[in-house]
Amino acid sequence: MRATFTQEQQEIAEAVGSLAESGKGTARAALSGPWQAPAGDAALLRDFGLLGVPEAVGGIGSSLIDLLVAVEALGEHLVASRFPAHAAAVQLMCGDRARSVPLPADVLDGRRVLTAAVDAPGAAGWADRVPVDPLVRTLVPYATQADAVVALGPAGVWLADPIGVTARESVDPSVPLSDVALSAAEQVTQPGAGVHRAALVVAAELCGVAQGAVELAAEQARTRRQFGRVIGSFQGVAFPLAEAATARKAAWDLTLYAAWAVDNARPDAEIQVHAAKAAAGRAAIFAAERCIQVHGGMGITMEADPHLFLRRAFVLDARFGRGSWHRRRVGALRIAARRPTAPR
Amino acid sequence: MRATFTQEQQEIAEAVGSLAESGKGTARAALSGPWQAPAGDAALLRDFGLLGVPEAVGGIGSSLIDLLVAVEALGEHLVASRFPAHAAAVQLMCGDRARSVPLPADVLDGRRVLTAAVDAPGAAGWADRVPVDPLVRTLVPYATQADAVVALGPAGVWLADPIGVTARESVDPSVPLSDVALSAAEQVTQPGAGVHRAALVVAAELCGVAQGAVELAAEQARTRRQFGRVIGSFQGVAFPLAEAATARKAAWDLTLYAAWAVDNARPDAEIQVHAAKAAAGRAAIFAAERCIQVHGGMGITMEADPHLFLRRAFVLDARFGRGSWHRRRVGALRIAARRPTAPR
Amino acid sequence: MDFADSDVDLAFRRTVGGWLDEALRDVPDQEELSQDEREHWSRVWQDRLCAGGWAGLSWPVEHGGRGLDALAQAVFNEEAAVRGAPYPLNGVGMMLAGPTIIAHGTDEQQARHLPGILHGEEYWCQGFSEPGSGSDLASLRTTATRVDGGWRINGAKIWTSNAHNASRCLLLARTDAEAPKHRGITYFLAPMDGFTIRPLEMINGDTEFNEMFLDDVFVSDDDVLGGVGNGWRVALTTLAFERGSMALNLWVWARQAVDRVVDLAVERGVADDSAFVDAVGALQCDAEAVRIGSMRMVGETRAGGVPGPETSALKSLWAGVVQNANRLAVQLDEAGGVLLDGDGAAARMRRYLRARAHTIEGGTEEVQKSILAERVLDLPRSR
Amino acid sequence: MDFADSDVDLAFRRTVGGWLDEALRDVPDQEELSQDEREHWSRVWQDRLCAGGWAGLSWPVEHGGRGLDALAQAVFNEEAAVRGAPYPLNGVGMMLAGPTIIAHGTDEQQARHLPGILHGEEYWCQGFSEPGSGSDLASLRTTATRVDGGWRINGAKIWTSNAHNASRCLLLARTDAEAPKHRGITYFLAPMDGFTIRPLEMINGDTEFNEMFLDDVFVSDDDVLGGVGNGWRVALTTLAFERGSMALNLWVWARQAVDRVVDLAVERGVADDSAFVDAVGALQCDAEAVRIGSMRMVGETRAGGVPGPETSALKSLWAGVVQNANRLAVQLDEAGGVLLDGDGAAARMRRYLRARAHTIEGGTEEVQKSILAERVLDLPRSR
Repeated sequence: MRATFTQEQQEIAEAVGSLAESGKGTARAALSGPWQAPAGDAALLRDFGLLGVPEAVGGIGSSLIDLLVAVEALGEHLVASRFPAHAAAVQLMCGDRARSVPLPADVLDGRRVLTAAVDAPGAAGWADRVPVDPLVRTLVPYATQADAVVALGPAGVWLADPIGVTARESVDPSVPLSDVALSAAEQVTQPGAGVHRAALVVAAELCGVAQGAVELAAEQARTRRQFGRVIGSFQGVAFPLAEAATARKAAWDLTLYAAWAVDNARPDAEIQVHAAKAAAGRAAIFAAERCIQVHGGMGITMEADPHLFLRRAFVLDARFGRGSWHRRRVGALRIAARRPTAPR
Repeated sequence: MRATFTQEQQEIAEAVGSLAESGKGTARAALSGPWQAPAGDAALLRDFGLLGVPEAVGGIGSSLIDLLVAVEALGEHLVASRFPAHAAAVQLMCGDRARSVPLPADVLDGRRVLTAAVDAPGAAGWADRVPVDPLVRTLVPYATQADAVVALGPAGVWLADPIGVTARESVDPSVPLSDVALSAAEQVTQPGAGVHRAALVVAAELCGVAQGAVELAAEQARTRRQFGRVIGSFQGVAFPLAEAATARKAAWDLTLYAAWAVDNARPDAEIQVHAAKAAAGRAAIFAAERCIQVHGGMGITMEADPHLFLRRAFVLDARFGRGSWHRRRVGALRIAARRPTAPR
Repeated sequence: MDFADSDVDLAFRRTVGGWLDEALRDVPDQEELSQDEREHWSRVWQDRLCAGGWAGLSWPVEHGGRGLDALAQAVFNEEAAVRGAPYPLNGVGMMLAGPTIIAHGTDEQQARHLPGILHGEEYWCQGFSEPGSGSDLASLRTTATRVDGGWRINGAKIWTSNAHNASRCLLLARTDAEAPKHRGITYFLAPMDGFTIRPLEMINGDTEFNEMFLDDVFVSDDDVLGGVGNGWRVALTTLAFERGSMALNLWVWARQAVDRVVDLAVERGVADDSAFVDAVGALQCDAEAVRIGSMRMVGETRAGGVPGPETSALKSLWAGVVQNANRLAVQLDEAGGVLLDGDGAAARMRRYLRARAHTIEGGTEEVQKSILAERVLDLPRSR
Repeated sequence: MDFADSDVDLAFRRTVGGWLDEALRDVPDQEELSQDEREHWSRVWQDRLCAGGWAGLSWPVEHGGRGLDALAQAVFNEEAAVRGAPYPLNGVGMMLAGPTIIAHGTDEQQARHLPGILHGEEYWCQGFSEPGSGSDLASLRTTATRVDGGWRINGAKIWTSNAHNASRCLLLARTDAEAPKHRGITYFLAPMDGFTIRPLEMINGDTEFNEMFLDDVFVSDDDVLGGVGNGWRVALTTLAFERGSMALNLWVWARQAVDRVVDLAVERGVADDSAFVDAVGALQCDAEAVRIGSMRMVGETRAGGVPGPETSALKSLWAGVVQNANRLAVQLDEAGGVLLDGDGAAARMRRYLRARAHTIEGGTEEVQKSILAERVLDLPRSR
């Protein structure tokens, strides 16, 4: 078992972390103006586009975990880059193991920016849940800032130019969300594990958000004084943060394992993906709520940063099927697996 | 609004508290031998039998809250008296507002000891849930130590001599439980609010158990030292106990109010009874679990007392419909009340 | 123990209810309004209260009040909350400043301020909290330095509702830096000329609170309330009036939060999901516990007692119900609650975000648990 | 990052699995047995391990072991747990005493004890905890006083598994009352003659632990391990071996707890209730997180690291899963779990009650959270 990050993965985390530092602050800027590309946006799209892309579709043997490590670092700093949305869209196209045509070069090198259109109004986004009609997708991030969308329908995945884009009001303005209307696909490819791969990109960003919220809360707990003591020395403050850190670690471990399971076509890949998405959403929302609490009165003001984590957590939890839906799916799959009629 | 205990109620609590002190220890004794009547058993049955009995059925105008105050004090000290079971059985017979025949004198003065047979195997005990056949009731406390049972069936309530009593193994040996087989009732009276009244007797005992567990835990937290400090000065220990105290207060308030609502035939009486039973069971189990935790290693031994509270909590939570069933009923009734078709 | 209103109480409730129903006839549902609109209705509502003679409900008759007991204000507020009435724009004046000045003020101070409050001409705000003080209110650092005929005040205040509408401030400042922290505080009835006011935007976009900066603000000796160095004791009076007037509001807000999520689920057709039913059951239990606990608290107060530490349990239960119900409502939303232009979605998200403050304002959740631990469970101090 | 076994690991797992399948063929499901029966099978199992040459799995070859790395024992224990194997009666000897003596013992001590452990002739127990010490292990008060040729020991120990089967005890005692509490401790390989042993009945009726009373027990100088006053450091080695050997067991127990409640619900026909499905979803997530976290911990260890404070997160998650799954199982029972003569009800209640200890033993829940707060979040010490 070599269940440790590779040297390369550590370098990715570091490199993206540096880019993320420079792109920090874009989540706040979007509260008072239109979305603007953060400093690292172009570099991310250009230089990291091959992460997680299987060789069969034009990649260079990078594992899905490589990509998630990069996305997690972006989430931690709330970078409002199009890269995670683009990467999710690319992953959505990567799922068909039978596919042997490489993805377009301009997609892989980030000249053509994609976004994923998966969630249908009223239904969590998942192939077996998307209704045939109407061809409308919701919660599509950066739709007006992307060149095309990768859509998921019951019959498969296709690259599309939307026939209509309706900007919606996102609780996190740094992730502009739209409804997009699509024309019927002329040709689709099998989704295969694409939706699994893409959902894990969202889960990884949630894990980053959870991590960033825990770190910000811990920093506040280490410095803020009340009743003559640093508040982090009160177990009433410290223990809930320990719980948040535990939930975040659980979610990240589940996400990494699910990515490995999907990459290696393990039989438990499906339930692991649901578990990762469920756990990551819960961890991020819980950590952000605790982060607000630790900040006391300032935590409920726009001026402090905790609410930025909460906004991002809600948006990501809602995408690619809500966390609560994924959790129930985990339960249902586990129960089905234990039924006497099912093969164990 | 005079939402305070009357002088009389305070005196009842005090008097029963004294009797309870003398009957303390019977819960432990039953772990190693057969159930034996605690010191105050006979006095309770003899002197407190009119509490909560409406005038129409032979009472003297005592409110249901009077009775619950007495039962709560017994629960707090885990007194293994037949009184609460007898009182619940009496209350089961008191529910029919049309009833004008007084209860038998030997029942009211405690010479004839009753117990309630309500829960049917596989179904929470409630009139609309009890199947018509078979005539078997389970979770009947003190069945072999009582003179007769008061049974609840879909058609009503009746006083019965069981045709068969099968002793079961109770997790709390100080509350011996039996299955009883009944012959079909020749004559039943309307249950009316009887099952509500009786369920509240169980809820009140649960509130007492919660209170006793919280007190024992607090005592331990005040005296046990670790890392050079009394452990109650750690918020990690103190805060969960504050939560237990809060849950217990909520349950007791709900129980008192439900009793008032039933006594006064308020329209919300039904949902209040369900809320009280649900909250009381949850509070007692939670408090007992926390009591174990605060006691550390000793808490998981038979020698220490916390597990006695946990055992009693489980038995009482299971009787007259499990807490989880009552909670769901609360939710269902509230939702039904808000449906547009229902009168609000 | 009797939870029924007495005949007198019932008559009062009927009078209040009748007036409210009439006075609220043209007032829209506040939950659907923008903050500006809500502020407009708060001002209208304040004027109607004054005109209707409800401003000094629990003030003695000799001060122009109705001479009812302290509970009357709580009942009035309860009946108003049940009907979704606006929050009166001079609540601080009517329910905090007036009663505190009656309790601790000189004849001259009473004559100077009470009529203006009764007639809706003098609006007040409360300057207790400071940016650094947090849960430890008495650690305040605003200073008042003796000058000729009065005091020169420097410092900053925060969480001030309605500062921009008020002309007077219930102000705590430290007049003796050497004294123990509870002893060196003085309570001022400060005119607000010279206060710099900055609205504080909350995470839900509302600006119900302000920051106030005081640079060499002069307050005259006439505006010291209750004596120099006696401010902490006077402040406790104000806080007790604050708790008292809201005593019967918490349960109303809890019930409304539960009802709203139930209504949404019914509308969405998801109310039969057993996990949802369970959740509603738990919320309903706690919401009712807040209502009943509040009635018991009021009962104790009327019987001559003082509200005990159990009120911390009610605060804690209330915050939990409202936070959990509002989170559940957001997550019932079709798009996970994140598309604010959806039907009612913005209001749900606004309520969810606003509720995060409930475990912070009015004594944090941690402070409530500490109070329960120390005063109900007799555990040693942990802070 | 790769979660797959290497070929070598896979081969080892297959070897272990093959042997276990064979050796367990006649061993009944331990969950269904009485404590006496379980102890019987623990003894049988110990003998089979010794006979099969598995006793010194991770011991160096020169000490009669198989010379595999520390992880091998964890993998063996994992494979055994998956199959529900009995707990070996001399686990303390094989997995704690042996490795600690190899790490810190003299040649003479190694020669004296290791063969007996390998051959299943010398059973050990662990005398670290004391009635008063609780979470603060180093506060132990058992004293060892210098006497001619050795030490006279007085005190009491608690939570000792298998004391009644053991002849030797890994014993910590205070040899210097003046030194700082971590410095004055010495580690003894104590013969158990003169120990008074009293079984401690747990709330589930089992007596897996004992109290031990030591009145003037003599231990010779030859039985000091690692030097006088060096006991705390040696004890940390033992505790590390203990954690290491169980590193891959927690997830197995978590999964088994979840599977059992699912199976019960399926059998009862209540597995489709959506509230139950939600609960299983949450349990399954946490149970898998324990499994994956354990693999990552083992990976780090193999890569030359030491298990970090994150192991406290795994312990905490594990305890939560097992406690919640077992409570859920009891409450799924027809009669609320309280009628122990019902089908399987006694075993469910026994497991639920046993699980209450999981947030206490092996470092309380409060200690785990403190470790996470201090060492992962870098918060100041709170105890």
